[in-house]
Amino acid sequence: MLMGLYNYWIVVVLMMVGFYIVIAHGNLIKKIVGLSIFQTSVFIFYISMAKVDGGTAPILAEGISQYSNPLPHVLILTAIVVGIATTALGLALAVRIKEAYGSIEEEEIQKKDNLDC
Amino acid sequence: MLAHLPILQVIVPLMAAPLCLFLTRSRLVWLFALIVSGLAFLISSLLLQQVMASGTIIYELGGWDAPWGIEYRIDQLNAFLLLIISAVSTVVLLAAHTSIKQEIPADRHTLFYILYLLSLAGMLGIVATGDAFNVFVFLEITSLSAYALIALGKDRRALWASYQYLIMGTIGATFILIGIGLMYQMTGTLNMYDLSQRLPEVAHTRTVFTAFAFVIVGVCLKLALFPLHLWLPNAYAYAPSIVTAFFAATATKVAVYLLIRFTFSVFGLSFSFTALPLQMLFMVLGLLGIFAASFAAIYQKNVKHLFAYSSIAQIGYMIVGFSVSTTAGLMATLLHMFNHALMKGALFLALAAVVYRIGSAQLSQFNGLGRQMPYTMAAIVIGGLSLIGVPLTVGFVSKWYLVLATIENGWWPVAVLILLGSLLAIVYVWRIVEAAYFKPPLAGRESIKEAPLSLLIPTWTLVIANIYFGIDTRLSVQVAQSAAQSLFGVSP
Amino acid sequence: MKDLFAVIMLSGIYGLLSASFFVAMDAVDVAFTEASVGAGISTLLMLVAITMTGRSENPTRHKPVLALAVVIVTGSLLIYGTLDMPYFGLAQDPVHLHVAPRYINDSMQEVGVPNIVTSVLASYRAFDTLGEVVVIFTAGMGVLALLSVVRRPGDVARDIAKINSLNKSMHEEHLILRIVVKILIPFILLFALYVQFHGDYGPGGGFQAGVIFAAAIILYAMLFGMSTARRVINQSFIQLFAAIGVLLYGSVGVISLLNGKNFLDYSVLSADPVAGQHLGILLIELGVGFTVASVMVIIFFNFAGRKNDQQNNRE
Amino acid sequence: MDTLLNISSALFLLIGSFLCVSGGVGILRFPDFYTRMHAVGVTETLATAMILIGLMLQNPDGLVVVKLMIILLMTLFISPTASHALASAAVHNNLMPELDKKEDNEKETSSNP
Repeated sequence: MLMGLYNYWIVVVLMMVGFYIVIAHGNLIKKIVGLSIFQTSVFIFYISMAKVDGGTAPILAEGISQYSNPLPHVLILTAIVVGIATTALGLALAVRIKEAYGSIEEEEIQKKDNLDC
Repeated sequence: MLAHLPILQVIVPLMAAPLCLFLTRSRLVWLFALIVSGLAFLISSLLLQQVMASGTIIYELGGWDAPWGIEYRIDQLNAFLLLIISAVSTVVLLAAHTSIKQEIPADRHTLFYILYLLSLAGMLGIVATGDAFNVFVFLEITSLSAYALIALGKDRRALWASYQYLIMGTIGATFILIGIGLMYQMTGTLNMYDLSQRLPEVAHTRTVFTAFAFVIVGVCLKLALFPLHLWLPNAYAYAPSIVTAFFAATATKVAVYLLIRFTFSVFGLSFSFTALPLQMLFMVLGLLGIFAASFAAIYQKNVKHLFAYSSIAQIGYMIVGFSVSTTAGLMATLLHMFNHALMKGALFLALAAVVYRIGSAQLSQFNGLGRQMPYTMAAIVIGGLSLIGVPLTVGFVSKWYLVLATIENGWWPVAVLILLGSLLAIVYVWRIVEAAYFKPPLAGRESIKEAPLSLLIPTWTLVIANIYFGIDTRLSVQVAQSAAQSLFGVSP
Repeated sequence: MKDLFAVIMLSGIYGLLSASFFVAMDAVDVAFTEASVGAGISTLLMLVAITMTGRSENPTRHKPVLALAVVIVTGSLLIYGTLDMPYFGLAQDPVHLHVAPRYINDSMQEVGVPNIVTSVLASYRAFDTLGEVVVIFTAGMGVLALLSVVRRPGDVARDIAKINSLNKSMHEEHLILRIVVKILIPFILLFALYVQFHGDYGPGGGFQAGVIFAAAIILYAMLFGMSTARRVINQSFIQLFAAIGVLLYGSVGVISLLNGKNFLDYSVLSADPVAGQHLGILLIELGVGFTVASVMVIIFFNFAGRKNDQQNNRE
Repeated sequence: MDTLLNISSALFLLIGSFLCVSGGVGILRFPDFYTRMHAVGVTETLATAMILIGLMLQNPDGLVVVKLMIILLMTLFISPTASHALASAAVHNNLMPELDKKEDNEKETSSNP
């Protein structure tokens, strides 16, 4: 069981590291870094389930009969693009927030918001 | 062309969005977007007709058959949702030109319409598709355009609200992605119908259980179900009024749709409600949501905030109906989705008109508006009555069916609590009425005029729909009933 | 880590490492993308962002107990879920038995492209890819809506002044860098084209090519200044280009509609269905490449333009 | 012939890996930024070249050699340029080499007994 599942456990640990950064840290840029780590770990999860022992990359060639599963690769290609799109938008928001509030720390922004109300 | 309706539904707004970049004049873009949205509405009504007449429509994209390619699968539920979304979008767009002229800088107008059309296309795509991964892709189209649209709000708090929404939304989407991955791992397929065929074989495994949990939590984040609702009030309050009207009326409905689709169609009724104490959990969360959000709404100073909290409460009603998990309960939920779209659309459009005239949605600024903007305030009052659930409005219809469903199931206390929740709605609606009708106008405010017709017409369209569907319930009830029955596998 | 610069560099390294992991897992296409995105573009964007937001993080005072609890609950739920998972790497796993075998066995006859990932991406699941292009387009429009600055009348004059001073100082500042980059850029562009059109046979395709193409332009903009880059690449032109990419993709689908087939059914494009598939894949990959390249450039230009604008305001 | 190729390829690869490791040791052990960069910058270029040559010998005919040649050419261009850019950025930000600092300190201490 240890040998059969260890990679998933590594993925879970990575995912949780990213997830923790997102929810525990107050810095907006760092949150986005955490988010991208979180997403990348999910990508690793998909890719590792596509692997077949002894298989090769899914590009058809002579004399090879065992290929890894191409479908998760396709899904993850799409997901990577979605990830970078989110990152770009999040960073743009962070830049605007810095301009508007003069800070990118969650606590300070909350404080200023409470003053506004 | 009739055979291609399902794909046209999504592809028309999707392709129209980049085309907007070629039209530079704001008015031209608006007209174009309006026509496109109207077309989408036309298509969706044709689709609904087709589905009601001849049952589920299946459309295979790229000509590849189902589990290999992506398929669109339109049944009564999808068609109903498509109709709601495209109808609300069209009416809201009608008002958009006047309202955004004031709220968004001129050089962003084209971008606004592009993002609007993209999010419309995204929602239609989520609802129409029959492929689990495709849901994720279109979910992200909707969310990304939503973040940008919300950030277009004037107030700097709009930026912060949008950022919080981005973080929560992305976590939710990633959870859904994990859930889809786990399901795929156990079954080897991504097609929803195929999944529903293959999941029962592996239903006892812990992996499927985890997949279910992740999908549900992810969807609930998007749904803003209590206690995961924290992003919603600010996002709705600081977004441009038009955006609020559009999202309040549609976005949460899409999330409820996903919840229903995954629990009923993909995982199957027997799994969904036996694997977890889901019925109890959703009922308690729904009721808590109704009360917590209604109480919060009572104490809000900003009317947009107030209605945003009331939206969370209304989501609570939908979830209670869902948790009853009988045909009647589900039907009440579907009806409430339709009706809530109508009333929240009307209310937020009326608010857009108020903001257009007085530049603020603070409750303290509403004093005396009843005499100065009689039609707008009348719209708010009727919308509010509908929220409370007064007879002859749509709110009454759905609450009636909801109470019936709970009683039928023997849940007397729940029915009583639902009625109590409506009483709370009376309190917060009354606060607006009191300010608008029983307080003298603020000093220096005597010259406020009624909102322009371009805002009043769309608002009143929705208000009249509120009353019409409150009296003549044949269409909505019939569709909701057949959709609910088809989900339970009962042939109507 | 309180220094965000270090954090971002490390996350870039994480991206590169996961790319090499993907190679080890046979996912060459994904690795290519992750290397260009995770280690390239996203690191770059984050670096640009911290030049505007400041590079240090405030120390946190409160103990994030709640966050830790949420993470532990989620993590243990996932671990619990893994217990019943099919073992890693076995060929009998359900993933490899359903849908996937058809792609591996029949895609050569049905689509005629050796790279299975490309044939699934661009033909079987082409609609997902259309969605992906639209996501990128949405991000570009979103960044435009958030960051684009209105160019004031004085800006053009300032640009010209900057270019002149740059031309004078050309041989003093960054001489080596500028010359090497000038030599390299044509090769990078050539490589992008290779990746674009070789995607059928090897790893690569429109997305990766678009990113590489954009990287060349961004490199140019970084070394020769935004003012010069703006003269080379017209902003509104590149926006139209992003739209053209999506429209090209979509119109391939519409052509199939008009010919009475389902959306994105490429077999109508040519008399021979397999040749039609080939042509369709070529066209849509081109659309993807257009959109991705121009959106990446749009995003970078708007970030950098915003920064210039801030500097000008301070002056 | 094959064994000869294999042995020489292995030799090249080994040298390359050794250089990589020594560069890595250098980055940890050297005292300041410039010397560390020197350690990596110098060894890395050679190490990549060695490894690439080793790989070429593994598969001496065919398209692979051409591709590897192109990669080699590119690294020969890019790696020194990158080192240069890094170093000049450090100079630009007034980062003093450690040795200069020491001498300065000594001068100061000797002038104030």
